[in-house]
Amino acid sequence: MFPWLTALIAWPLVGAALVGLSALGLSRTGPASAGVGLARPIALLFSLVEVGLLVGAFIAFDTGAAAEHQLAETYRWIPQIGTSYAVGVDGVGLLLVALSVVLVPLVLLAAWTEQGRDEVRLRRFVGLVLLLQAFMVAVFCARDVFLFYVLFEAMLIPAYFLIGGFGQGAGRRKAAVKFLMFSLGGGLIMLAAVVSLYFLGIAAGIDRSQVFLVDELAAVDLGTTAERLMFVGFFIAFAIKAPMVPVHSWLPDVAGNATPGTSTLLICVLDKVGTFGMLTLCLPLFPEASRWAAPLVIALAVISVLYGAIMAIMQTDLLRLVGWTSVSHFGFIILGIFTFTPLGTAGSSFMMLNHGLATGALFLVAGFLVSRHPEKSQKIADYSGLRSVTPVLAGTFLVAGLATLSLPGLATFVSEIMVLVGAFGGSPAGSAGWAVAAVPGVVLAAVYVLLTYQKIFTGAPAAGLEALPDLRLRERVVAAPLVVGLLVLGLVPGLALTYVDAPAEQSVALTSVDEPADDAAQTGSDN
Amino acid sequence: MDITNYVVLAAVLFAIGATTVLLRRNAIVVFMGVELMLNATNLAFVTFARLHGDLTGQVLAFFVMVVAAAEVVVGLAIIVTIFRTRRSASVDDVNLLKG
Amino acid sequence: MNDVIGLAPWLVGFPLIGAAILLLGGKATDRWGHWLGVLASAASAVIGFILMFRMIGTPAEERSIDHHLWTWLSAGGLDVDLGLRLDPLSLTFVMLVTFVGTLIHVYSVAYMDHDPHRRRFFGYLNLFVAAMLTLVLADSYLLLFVGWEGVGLASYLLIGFWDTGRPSARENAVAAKKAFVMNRIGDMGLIAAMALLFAGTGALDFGTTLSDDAVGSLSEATATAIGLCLLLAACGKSAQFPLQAWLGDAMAGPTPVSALIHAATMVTAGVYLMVRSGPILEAAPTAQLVVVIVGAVTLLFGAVVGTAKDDIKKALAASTMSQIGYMMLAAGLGPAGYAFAIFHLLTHGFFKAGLFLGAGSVMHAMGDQTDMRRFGGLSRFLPITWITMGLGWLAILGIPPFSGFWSKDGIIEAAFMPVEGQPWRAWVFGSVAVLGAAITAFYMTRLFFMTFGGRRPRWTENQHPHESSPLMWWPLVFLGVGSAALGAVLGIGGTFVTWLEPVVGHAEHHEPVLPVPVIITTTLVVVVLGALLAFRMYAVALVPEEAPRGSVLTRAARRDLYQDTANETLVLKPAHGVARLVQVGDRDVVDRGWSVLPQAVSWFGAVFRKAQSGYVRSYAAGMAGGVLVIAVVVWLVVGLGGAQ
Amino acid sequence: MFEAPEIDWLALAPLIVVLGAGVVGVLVEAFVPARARRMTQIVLTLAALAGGFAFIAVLWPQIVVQPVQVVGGSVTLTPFALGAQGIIAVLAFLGVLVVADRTATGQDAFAPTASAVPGTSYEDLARRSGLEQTEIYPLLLFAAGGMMLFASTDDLIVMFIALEVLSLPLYVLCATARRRRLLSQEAAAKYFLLGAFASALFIFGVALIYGFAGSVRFFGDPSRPGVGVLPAIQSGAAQGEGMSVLLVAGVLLVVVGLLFKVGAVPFHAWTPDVYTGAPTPITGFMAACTKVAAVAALVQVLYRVAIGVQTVDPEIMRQLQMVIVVVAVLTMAVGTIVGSVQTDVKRLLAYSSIAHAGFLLVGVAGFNSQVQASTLFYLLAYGIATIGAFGVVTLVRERRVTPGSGEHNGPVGDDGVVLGEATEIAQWAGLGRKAPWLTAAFALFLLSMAGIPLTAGFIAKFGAFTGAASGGLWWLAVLGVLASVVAVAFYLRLLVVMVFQRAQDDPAEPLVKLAETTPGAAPGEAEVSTSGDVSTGATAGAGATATLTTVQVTTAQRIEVTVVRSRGPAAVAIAVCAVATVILGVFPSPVLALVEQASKFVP
Repeated sequence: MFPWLTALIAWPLVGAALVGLSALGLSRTGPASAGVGLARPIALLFSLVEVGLLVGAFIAFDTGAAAEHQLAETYRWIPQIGTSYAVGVDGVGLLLVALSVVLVPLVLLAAWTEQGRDEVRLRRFVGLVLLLQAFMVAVFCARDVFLFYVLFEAMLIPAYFLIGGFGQGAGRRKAAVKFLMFSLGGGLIMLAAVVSLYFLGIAAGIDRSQVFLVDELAAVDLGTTAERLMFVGFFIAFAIKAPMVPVHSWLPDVAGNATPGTSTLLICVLDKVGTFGMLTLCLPLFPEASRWAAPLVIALAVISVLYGAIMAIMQTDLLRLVGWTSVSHFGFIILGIFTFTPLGTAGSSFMMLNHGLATGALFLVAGFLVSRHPEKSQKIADYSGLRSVTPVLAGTFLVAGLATLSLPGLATFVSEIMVLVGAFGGSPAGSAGWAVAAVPGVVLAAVYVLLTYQKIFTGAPAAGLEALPDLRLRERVVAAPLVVGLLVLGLVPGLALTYVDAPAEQSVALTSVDEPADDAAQTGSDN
Repeated sequence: MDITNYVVLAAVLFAIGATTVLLRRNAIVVFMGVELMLNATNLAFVTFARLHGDLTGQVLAFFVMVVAAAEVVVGLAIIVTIFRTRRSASVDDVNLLKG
Repeated sequence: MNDVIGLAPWLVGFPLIGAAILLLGGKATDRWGHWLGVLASAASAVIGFILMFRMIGTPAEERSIDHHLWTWLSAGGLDVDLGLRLDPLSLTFVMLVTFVGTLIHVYSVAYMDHDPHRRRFFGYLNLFVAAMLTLVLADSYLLLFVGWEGVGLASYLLIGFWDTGRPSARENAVAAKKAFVMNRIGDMGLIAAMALLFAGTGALDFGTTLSDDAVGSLSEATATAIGLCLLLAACGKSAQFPLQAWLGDAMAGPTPVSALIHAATMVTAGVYLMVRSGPILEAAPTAQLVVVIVGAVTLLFGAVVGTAKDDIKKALAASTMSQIGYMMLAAGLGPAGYAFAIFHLLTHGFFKAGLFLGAGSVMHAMGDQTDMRRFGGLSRFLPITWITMGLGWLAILGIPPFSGFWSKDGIIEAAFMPVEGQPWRAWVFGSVAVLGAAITAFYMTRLFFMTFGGRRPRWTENQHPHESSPLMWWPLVFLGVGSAALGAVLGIGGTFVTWLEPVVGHAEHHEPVLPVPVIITTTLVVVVLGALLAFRMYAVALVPEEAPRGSVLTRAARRDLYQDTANETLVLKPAHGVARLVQVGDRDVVDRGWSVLPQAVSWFGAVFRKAQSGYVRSYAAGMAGGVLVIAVVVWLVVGLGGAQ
Repeated sequence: MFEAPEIDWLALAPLIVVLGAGVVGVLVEAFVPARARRMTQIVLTLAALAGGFAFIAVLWPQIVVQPVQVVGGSVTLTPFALGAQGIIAVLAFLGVLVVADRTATGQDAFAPTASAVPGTSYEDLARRSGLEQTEIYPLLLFAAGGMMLFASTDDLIVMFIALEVLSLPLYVLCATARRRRLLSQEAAAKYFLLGAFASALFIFGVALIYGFAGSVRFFGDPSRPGVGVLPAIQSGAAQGEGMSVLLVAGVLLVVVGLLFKVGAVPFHAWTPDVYTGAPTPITGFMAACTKVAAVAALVQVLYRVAIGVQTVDPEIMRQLQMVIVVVAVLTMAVGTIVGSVQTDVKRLLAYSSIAHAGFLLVGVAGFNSQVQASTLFYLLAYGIATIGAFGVVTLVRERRVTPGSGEHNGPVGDDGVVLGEATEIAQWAGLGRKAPWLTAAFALFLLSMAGIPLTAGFIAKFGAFTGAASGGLWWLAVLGVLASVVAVAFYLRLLVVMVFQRAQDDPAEPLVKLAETTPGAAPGEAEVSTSGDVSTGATAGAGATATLTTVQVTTAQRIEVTVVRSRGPAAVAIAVCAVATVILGVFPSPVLALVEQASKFVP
């Protein structure tokens, strides 16, 4: 069988090597080397071929067994440490792989002119984007805890350079450092848990050379205390990534200072690793601990929902605002995961995809807007009345905004309602109450989206902005797939839900109290 | 005479040597303190050799002496170079590097 | 029926396609876009007629058809099909929406003639029609919610249609946002209701959730909770107390919008929701009571506000609110009220749309003036408008045989129906309904005579009022005829009530606490008294051009009984305070809290750095000290331990 | 009666080749003409290290199966020891490559005559006549040989000798910097004085152990059964309390001596000063290779002591472990926390080295043979990154430019005068623009040191934490994790400056530090020269810090930061280090397999 996943991982790496390494050879003062101007087309080509590979993977994937990890490949990698190169995706993983594959060409296209004519910057930028893509695809495929961890941390590096090196805000370096410190801080805490898993896995009798395989570890009962400690280790890392209140502080800074393209990749795809990790690592590996922690997690998730939305309303910087909305949305995703209902979990899985599309669209369109401002201002107050000046931009922004506020008919609505309705019937204590408490989030979402739209696009056009150009063809090409995707998935969510439903059922089954075991105990006592 | 006394003497000499290193400013004297520590060690070696009825300790003392001599060569060379540059042999003057 | 059921999706499809073409097509469609919009709406109307007539031809017990389109959402135990439910209730709405909608489309062609963005306007209108039809045709709460928010979106877009390029642009945009956000507050109710329903019945489609089994399985508390949540949703959408504040501001939109969305159709969606969810409400008497109370309060609220408004559209908006209060009241009365709620909804759709379009015609003639104190004596100049609005006026007053009489009287009678164990209800709500009718008569008469009557015009300079183009007055004529005749056609012999029976069930007939003729007579008397009073004040007496200061009540009513002030103080200010608190907390506690860590490291670094003094002797001392400390510790622990 | 001992010459071959080549190098100084001397020395040195490594490779299969004790244990070749030797040989080879590079400036990092007083005409003469100190190569060989021996002996007195053999050349090498001579000499003096002090502690510890056991070999001589430290402990000689104190105190002092070399707190104070003052290529060599030797020796001593003590009194064993743990924690804390406020690249790397000593000790504290082997991997990963990093530092230089002369537009080395290394972190701003490859390599080394996955450093750190955890020291692993967060922060700081900040002398944004700000001297030199004035008066003067005393910075001139081209060797070394860092990070399996074989301490 063709190794689709490995191909999906390796192909962008090839592209990154090709483009990125050539960028190192160029220095600004150096002579112009061959292939000037080709960096963007080549990268775009690579990312489009990657989309082709993705199609292949989708065809090879059996939706009938979406809960199983398919397209699997397992090779020994570092047997001394017990880690393998084990990849495989279930439906959720495949969708997230798809998200990372689909967004990259759009981001490349959106950033087409962003770096100006500086060939060095261009090559580095596209090289880093492709590198990040390879890591992101890989992390969603990883079926080995160690491999997952390695990728989890390694992808921070291209992300870090993308934030710090190419952002538009003055504070981008600080933001990059903040991002990396938060992420690494969480990651290293997770490392401690990974180390522990190594010993516990061996102690449980797993072959030492493959001790990190998720499938093996999931079958091990770690013991209550150890399991809880390790859950905490993993969860903190994921919560920082997700980002969840109160460890979200890095996100607004990043959103406000990175380029919109970077933010898109970072917040819409990379951060999904957090929730993806909760779903595919925390729950299967630490089911008991997940149940134990669920009430607190749910509470924090709902606080994130409201907190993020309120902060978004209070923002004066457009891109920061979009960042804050994500805090709110990630709250919903986590809420869905930790209320342990098939509906909520499936909704969360679906929402991971939708949030990527919707927030990605919002980031990119906001980026288009900012790029038009003579001073590249991100201050909402610097804009006004632009609907009459740039109607298409306004319309696209509004659609993206409506997707963000989960307007029914768009995919985001389906997932949000699934989460809320599912969470209401959640098994952890107080789920229903917290679910109800999260509902005002939808009102706050309407406020932050429409308030922003009102300030930027309505009223009299601001001085100096009366002649801004409307969306160009390239920019429309960027926005169109996202909008269409949101619409189609909103009307026919089944296209995606077939991939997430079975995994959701399965992960809920994992965390439900083991009834078969109880039965066995009873029959045992009867005997 | 109890053989322990030699050990104690060695320890005392060692301590004096160490104190010299800590308290004196002149680099040469500091270095002499180190030499004193080495010689205290020699005394200990010889004492223990006697105690164990084993010649190894006495041989070891020779090794230490040779090493001490080698240290003197290198050490004095460095100290003298510094003295020629700075016209001072005080270890407290040599503190450009800190922090 | 089955041979034409395949047309049903096109009810939504045509306007949706129309909207898509108009909104995505860009300037290329500017020239003919408005006609495309009309065509799309008309096509829907034609399909509506076909389905309607076929439905009439089918036996009563087969009049509820669920038309499955595709599996919409199937995950985690929730299966929702994307399907349409065709039954007398939904088809009634279809007819209202498509027929009135098409008339308004036609009207708008002329009304928006000078607007450079007419195409976009028609795009939004088509979008609205599609969304509204989705709302009423949905066979599940989830799909209903799609339409529910869809109409909200269309409403948002249309209220804020003039959100740039006018002095009032920003206010229009704010009004649009206000409408959407307040609707969203209501939507929370719908979301919560769905969560409760799913938890209680495991489904969201009408077929399952409203079945006797499902409703029977709900505890009364759950049913009450669901009912109240649905009521919250209905309050938001239908501008019922306490979520009524957006409707007046929504008049910022072009007048056809006010007619279609904020009078005839969208705002009545709450009533539809209540009637549709009848089985659940019936299982929750408390919720029903609250519905009635909300209806009654809004009824009076709107009526009182309507008496003081000088802006013709705002007066009509207040009237709408009040009339929907009637419907809501009826919807809370159980099967006895449902049919009349919908009946009134239908007749109201016609006469209020006619009134609004008439108002639009007046504004058109008066250069977009909306202040009635600047009108007067217009009957000569706008005869068609005058007559059609007059028909609407008589209809809303409930003068027999105009259509309002048939529906409103039914509601008033229903309000006087005794409720077991709660004898006070019939008297209280009956009286409120009658009182409301009197006030309605007063403010509608005031509106009518301030506009058309009066001994001298109070126009501003350079006004040359003229009748509008046929494109505008033909729809008025249609609506005027409807206002006059629809009630009688459907009301005599209970045709309409029978038609709806398959959906709302047959109502046990109770005798009202007063004999029916007494009720009718009383109502008519107070209506005539109210109208006469208004006639005396505004037709006979001179109307000042500047509003007199008025009584306390007048001033309060002018300011919508201080609804915005109340919202401001009770909700917005505290909310803003909380938001500020969160913001400051995030900056000064959370963010600063995290930045303490690196600062602490730096501080310790600076302190420890001093130890690296550059003095060899201090380094040596450090080493010696280290040795000593270790030695002492080891001696204390090991040495003493070893001595034992 | 005197029996000629049987000697396994093959087992000694690596040592003999390296040390023998050192002796030959001395002869080369005497007999080979000056012109050819440098080349001869370089070839000889590299060949010796390569040869030594070749012998190690040949020995490996045999030693893995059967460890060898040569001359009764004076050289004890366990797989662990041989592994350490191999790593030292490899790192020394790379280090020498950096040392040998004269760069595009045509000058190596060493003073023509280190003994000349800075600023004198004699020194100037030596510089003009193109004198070179080729003695550094034999010195490097002796140091490397000493390190190899240091790591592979069971005999404490041999260890002491090896300690001196490796240290004395380093003391001298530290003093030989071409520029910033005062700092170089100061570094040498401090290193020497403190090193001698530590040696004295070490040897006194040896004496005490000898007093306890009557032997200075742990396992003892196979020909004299029963004599040795371990036999002494086990045979119950430890019953008398006095004897026990001797053992404990002796081991303690020996360990302290080793910890000094490792650079562990509180015996670390020399590290930042010496690393900063020494010629940068030497710093790289010293930081990498000495650490390997010292840690390898420490691990073996501790492990052997543990074997003995554990059977007698596990409680003492636990105390010993606690000492290491406390030192490890302190070392990590000081290394990372103080490192985070440094402003000089070399000094920052020095504190990084301290921090890494801490992480190494975290692994060592696990006292588990399996995991000690992973310490070897750590040392390799750390050493590669360190040599590479210091190699990069040698190439980042200050250059004096006279505006208006049109010079500064030309390529490096043709005009403007290249001065010493630009080690202020702020000066590294914009390096990513000036030298992308070099910056990429340096970033890679930093990431490896920070322990970011897909670099060697991560696998290493994972091993260290696993080591601590396997010894039951979970909390130590967690502390290690916390420390690495802080460590990451300071590597990151450097990375930010290099990659993201715009250079101060970037033509696009001329934020030039003009010389007016510090009249008469360029910023890079100002601090040093004024300090020099304080201590030495007019004789030394501003020129004391550089050999280029004839070139004065006038007010119209300014200092730019430039990257000089390598003449090859350093570039090769950096490239090899970079590639190895990645390969060891992505495919560490083969090396880990070797390291696992090396998990054997008992002869």
